[in-house]
Amino acid sequence: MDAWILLPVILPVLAGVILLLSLAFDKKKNGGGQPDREPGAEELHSLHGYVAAVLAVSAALALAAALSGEHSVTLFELLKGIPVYFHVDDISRLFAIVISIVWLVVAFYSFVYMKHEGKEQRFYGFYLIVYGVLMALSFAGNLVTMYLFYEIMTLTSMPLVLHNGSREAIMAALKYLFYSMCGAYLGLFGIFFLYKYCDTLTFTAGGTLNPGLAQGNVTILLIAVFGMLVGFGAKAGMLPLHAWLPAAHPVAPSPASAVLSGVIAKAGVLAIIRVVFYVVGPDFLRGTWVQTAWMTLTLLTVFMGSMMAFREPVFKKRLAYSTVSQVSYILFGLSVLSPVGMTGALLHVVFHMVIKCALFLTAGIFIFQCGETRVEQFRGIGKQMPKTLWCYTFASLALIGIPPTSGFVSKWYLAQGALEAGVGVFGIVGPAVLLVSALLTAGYLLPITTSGFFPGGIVKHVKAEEKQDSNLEPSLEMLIPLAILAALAVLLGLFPNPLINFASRIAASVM
Amino acid sequence: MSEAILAVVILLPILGGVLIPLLPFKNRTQMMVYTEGLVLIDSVLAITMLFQQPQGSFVLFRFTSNLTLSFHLDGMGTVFAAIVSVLWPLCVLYAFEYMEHEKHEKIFFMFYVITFGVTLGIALAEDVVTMYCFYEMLTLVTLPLIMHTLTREAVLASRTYLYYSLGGAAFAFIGVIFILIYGTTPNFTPGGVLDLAAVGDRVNILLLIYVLCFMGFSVKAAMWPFSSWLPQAGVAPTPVTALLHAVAVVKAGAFAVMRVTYYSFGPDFVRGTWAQNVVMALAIFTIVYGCSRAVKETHIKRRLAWSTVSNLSYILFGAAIMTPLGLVGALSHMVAHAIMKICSFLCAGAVICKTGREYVHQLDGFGRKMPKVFAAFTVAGLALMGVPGLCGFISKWQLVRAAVDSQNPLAYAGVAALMISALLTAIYMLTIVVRAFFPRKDFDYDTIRDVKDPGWKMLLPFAIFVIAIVVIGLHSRPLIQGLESIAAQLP
Amino acid sequence: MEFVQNFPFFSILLSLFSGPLCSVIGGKAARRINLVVITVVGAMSASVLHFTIRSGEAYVYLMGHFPAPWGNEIRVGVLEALMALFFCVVMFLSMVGGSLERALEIEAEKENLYYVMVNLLLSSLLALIYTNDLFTAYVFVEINTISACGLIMIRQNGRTIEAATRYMIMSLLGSGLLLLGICFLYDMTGHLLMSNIKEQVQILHATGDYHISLLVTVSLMSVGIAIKSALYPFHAWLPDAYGYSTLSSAAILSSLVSKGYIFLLVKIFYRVIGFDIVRDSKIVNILFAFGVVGMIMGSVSAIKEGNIRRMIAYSSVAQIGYIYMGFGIGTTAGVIASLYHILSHAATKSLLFVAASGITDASGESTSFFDLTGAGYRNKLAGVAFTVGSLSMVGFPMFSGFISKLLFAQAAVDSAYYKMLPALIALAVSTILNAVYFMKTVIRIYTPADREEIQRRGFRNVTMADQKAKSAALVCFIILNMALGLCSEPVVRLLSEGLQMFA
Amino acid sequence: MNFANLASNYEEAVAMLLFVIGFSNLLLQKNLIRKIIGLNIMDTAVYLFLALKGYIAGRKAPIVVDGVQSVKAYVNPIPSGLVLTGIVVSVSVSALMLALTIRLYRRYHTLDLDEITTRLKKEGL
Repeated sequence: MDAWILLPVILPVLAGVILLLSLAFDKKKNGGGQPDREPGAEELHSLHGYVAAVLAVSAALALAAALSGEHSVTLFELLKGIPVYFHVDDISRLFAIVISIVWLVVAFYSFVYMKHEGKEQRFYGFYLIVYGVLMALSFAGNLVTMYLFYEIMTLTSMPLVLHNGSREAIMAALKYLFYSMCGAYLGLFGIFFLYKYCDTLTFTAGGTLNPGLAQGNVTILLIAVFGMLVGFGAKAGMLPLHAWLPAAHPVAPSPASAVLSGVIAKAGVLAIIRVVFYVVGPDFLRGTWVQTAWMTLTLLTVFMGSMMAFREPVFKKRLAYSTVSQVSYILFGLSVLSPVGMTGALLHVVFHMVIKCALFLTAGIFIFQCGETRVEQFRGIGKQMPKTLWCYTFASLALIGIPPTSGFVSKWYLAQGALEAGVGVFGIVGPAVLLVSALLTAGYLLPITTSGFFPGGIVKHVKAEEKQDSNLEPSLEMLIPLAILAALAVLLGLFPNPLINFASRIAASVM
Repeated sequence: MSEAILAVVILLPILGGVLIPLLPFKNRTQMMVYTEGLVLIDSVLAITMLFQQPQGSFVLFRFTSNLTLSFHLDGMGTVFAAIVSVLWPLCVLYAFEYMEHEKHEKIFFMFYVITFGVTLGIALAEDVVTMYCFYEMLTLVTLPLIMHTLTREAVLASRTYLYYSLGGAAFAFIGVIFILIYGTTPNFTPGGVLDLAAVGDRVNILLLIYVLCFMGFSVKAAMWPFSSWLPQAGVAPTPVTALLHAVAVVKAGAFAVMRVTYYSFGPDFVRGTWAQNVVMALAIFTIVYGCSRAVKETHIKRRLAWSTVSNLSYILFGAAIMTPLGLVGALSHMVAHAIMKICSFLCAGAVICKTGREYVHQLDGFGRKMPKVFAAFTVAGLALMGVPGLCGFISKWQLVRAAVDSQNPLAYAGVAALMISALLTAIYMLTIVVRAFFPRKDFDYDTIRDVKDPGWKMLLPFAIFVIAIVVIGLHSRPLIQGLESIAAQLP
Repeated sequence: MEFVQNFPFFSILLSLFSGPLCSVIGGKAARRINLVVITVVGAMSASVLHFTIRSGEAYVYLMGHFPAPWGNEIRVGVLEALMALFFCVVMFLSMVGGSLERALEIEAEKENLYYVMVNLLLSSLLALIYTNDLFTAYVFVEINTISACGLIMIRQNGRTIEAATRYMIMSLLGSGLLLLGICFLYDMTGHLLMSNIKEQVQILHATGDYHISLLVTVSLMSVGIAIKSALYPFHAWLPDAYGYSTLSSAAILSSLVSKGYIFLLVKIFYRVIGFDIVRDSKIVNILFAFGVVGMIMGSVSAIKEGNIRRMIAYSSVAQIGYIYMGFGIGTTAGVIASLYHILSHAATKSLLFVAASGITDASGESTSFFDLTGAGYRNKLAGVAFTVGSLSMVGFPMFSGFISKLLFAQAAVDSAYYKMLPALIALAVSTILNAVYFMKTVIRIYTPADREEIQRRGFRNVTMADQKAKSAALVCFIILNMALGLCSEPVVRLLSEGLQMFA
Repeated sequence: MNFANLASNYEEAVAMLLFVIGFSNLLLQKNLIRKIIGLNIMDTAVYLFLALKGYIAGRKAPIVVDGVQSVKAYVNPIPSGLVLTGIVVSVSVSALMLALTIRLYRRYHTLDLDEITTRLKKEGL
């Protein structure tokens, strides 16, 4: 029995539910008084210990599940012929590993950070649950199972967005919810048709579309698949359903933004990979209007995201637009439907996850330490927190794609994939857009570094004056996770070969 | 003689209900015991009967030699009868707590119990005339329930309800006549009874009549453009809105539509004609229309009522697909929606009854104070949205499977409409949930200090419904197989 | 010749002579005599009905000893006897139900005159039902008109006199046309006895002579009777006449008088002209069109009406429309439906009038719609009766209206395309409109009124003990109505047998 | 239309003309008395028509004074009987109408029915 691979799913979900329930019972004990009383330091410590322990164990289990070969579990039949089915394959492996690492790192960071947001117990409850759901999503072995956890992920990650309870936060959370739902339902629309025209909805490398059945129904199938691309693209911030990202990220607590941007947006990518390469099959799409439209959308998103980020003065919003743009790099890599492109896309999944988390953590530190959110307020910040800014700079360089950082590797593959794929004019336009966007990326990320280190005058920070201390460097608990991520962003670019091999193996298996 | 039980389960609540205001009850408890006992006995009888499946039919009364009131149990009837006999005792239980502070309780329970019998009558009707008679009767016995509070809005609402229902029945009546004349038998027969030789060149007329009949019966199922009575009828006490306007009455409309479509006119006769396109287009439009209105509405019960409008059209859409799979979809949504909607209505009712708050924006922070109610509401809401693992997804899946299978472009549009509707459902349900569980940060809980969960009479139904939602959602196989066996009888 | 065969003749004579008798005796005695006469006539009609059912054929009764074609004849079949019986029952109940109002609204010294009119009306109705002579029919039509006029104006206020005048004028227009038609027929055929005319008309039709004249004649007679029976748009006199006369009058007028004319029309169609010829003459299509329009417009007018009595009166316009629509369908099924509707409508409309008066009794005699609020609680029986009547009008199963709707619809389905759809849709729309105004009233009377308002206006509760006669009448009407609704089959069978015998 | 026929039957034509005159008077006149006159004209026209139908040129009235002659010697007596009956009817109807008119006039001092109706509506009865 391989049922144990579900442990990394069940354990955090259960642990999270227990946290939330105990919250409710705690209320009852207080006799319905102020429900959100501040927990004491001791309580916080035990909470952190609990979360850390659960996450560590689950992450270990997840890694074990991911690294110990092929597993599959069939739970029960949800619909006729469609069980809730889990299967660990290479894609699952890739996502599970990276997600686990990032999740764990961000969790440590948040222990400190969340002090200033409050309501930790609720936050960690949902944080744990979402982790479990993400593991389930990575391990899902058929389309319906994946859809199931995709929906649950949306629902359970929403409280992370509205955490601080301000009006904007709630509105942003609802926006996030409805965009995701809209996308999910577009996806579901497609699932219905795939169910009819595919041999099975179980993920099979290269697709399961039955050409005999599909004969004569190509139009509706293409519409359905396009719907799925747009729909699941919503999570990945692809046009036209991208608008939730810039709304949701600035209001969420920084650890939440980090994982939303770094991880949850990738869930959309995962879903698209599953649909295109494991159910429909790339051959069905190649050369159709769907591919053209898809590529156009991704390129537009890449460019538009960068432009918007370039113009955006609020730091976290700028990062959010950056995510919009960067995730569409990945989607573009997928949309060219060539092995090299896909390799690039998978690499970029990993790299962007790491880098974007690092960037958001930096943003969190800025907010946490200085309470500043706008870019122009960061002038001279390098004097107060040089280590943080260095980490930021490395991550930025990686995102821009300056060799030898990780971003360069993935973008190289992406561009190469586009050129090789034989997609006509897109083979030229694609890399060009990527290049322009990279320049824009540099344009919106690097000024923070330059003005941070060289403000051109003495800038006093209000917070620093309050503290009577010119050193605003955060505590090690926050700095170390950031440093780890920044280091990974660079190191993965220096030693990319195992990852490249792994990614190209996946790409080869589906095409 | 075992067929006599068909009439017994129908007449028992009708007669027993009439007795409620006449019997000399010493106190409320006695009345409660009598009423609940009556309903419980009848529903136990009904369910026993459903398991026994009596094969014959029972003639209660003959209007004329070929016009009879007769009953017969078949697959579709079983489904509907099972829904109502399970839900009724629970809702009566809930009503006891809800109606505590209302006047004219006895009259209320009289009609409430009578309606049970009449609804069973619709479910068990053997022929189209019997169904029509009970359908009309249903209008009449539910009217006092809507009027119950006797406020101006209640009277206006009941009037609207009456006009719409009787009007719909008037058009449905035309269809009934045609079935009587052009059918080989008035009895419901899988696959239809039309005598195509007798129809001759009147096919188009007959299709027109089918459309009229469909629209007539779907007035009760609140199809656009006849949907506005349903939200208005929300002024009734919640046990009525929950049971009648989410299940019994409106499902009776949908049930009647399915009966005439699959058992009288016959799906083969209508499939692929303009008539199918017309009714399907109407259903599809209503799906989206109902949801949009629900999103705009801020009164909780009216919002749920608009949601019902939309969901009933899911059923009608399933019926309009006119394939056996469509019937499966429609029936499964009938079952699923019954549970989900009644659960959400009962939650809304608990809020209204216990706190007097009726608008969505007044619900801030209620999730903390009425955790059980809102947990149930959340589950129901998620099920309505069609989150996998809950029953709403199962029925939606069946519907869409039928639509995709039918290869009708309009049905594809219907699938899209279902998805839009699901999104809108998410909007109107989750905004309530989010508000209740995650109020603004500066929200002062002292303003809702007195809010708390209701007593066991209300909570027991919630628990049962939530369990049902999840169980059906996770283990739908037996249900779907049962429904498929019903559909398999269609030729 | 059995003794019972004399009964139709006796019943006409009895009611005819009891009229003058009433004029010389006191009010109370007159009332008793009137009730006795109606009862006796009813009993005689019942035995005649029994006889004709048993014998299975119609018989001809000679008045005096001149045989056809010279003498005056009575022709009796199942249909005639059934109608006579039914009319007696409805009239009896209406008289009983309205006794209270009569005592209040009729000047005491004129009360006996009222019974003169009622007796004469009964005799003229009976004569219209039984006679086989066209000119006799005309004479009794006029007697009917005059006595109906008396019934309207017996309650002395401006409205009733005005209504009576209008009624007279319209009736005279109608009977003028009818008379002209009869003269034409006489001119063409040389006969006045229906059976003889029919023979001649058949011959004329076969040879094709006098085609236009025949058409004109049939039109004249149809239009004449249509005017008299208040077919839309000739209904202007009706709401006032029914709305303001005393209760018994309204009930009798609405349920019987116009039905007498309609029965005469059936007679003319079947016995004088021959239904085939009528159908071929397309005159039915015109009746059909007017009937359908009447069904809708009558109800529309009723919806706009704020006075409950006038509302019920307008509803009659719609129901007359139903009946003409049934004729207009031009099939035997349609005519049977119409005949059934004559019965059903008679039972229902008088029920409604009596119930409405019961309701207004509990609302300070106000007929205004808004004063009726909550009246169903103040007078329970009347409330229930009104509800029953309304449901019957709306065509609710179990009540008589359902069966007539069913029969109309079935008849319509079997007819030609261009009639089927208008008829069916008109039926449905009219049902909805009926629902609108009748159920609106039902809801209104069951909406509780302001307690203070009730006290201020001095509305009182009315129990069954207060109004024994009316309550009894209401109960009987309800039973009659439900009997027609539940056991319709024997009645329909009698009607169709009767119609076969009739021609 | 065969006008020759019309000319040869000019008596009937006149009767019809009279009928129409009477009918339209009854229908259209506002004044009640004029209406009644119209009614009488209408009835008279019918009697004229009936009498015409009964009359056969060159024959005698069927009054037997010198023993029964051949049936062919007399005119048809039935229309005359009908005319008599009709006159009775129309007299009684006219009487009733006049009585009603008097009543109305006493109450409202006008003979215009429409005006009476308007006044009734004002009274709010």
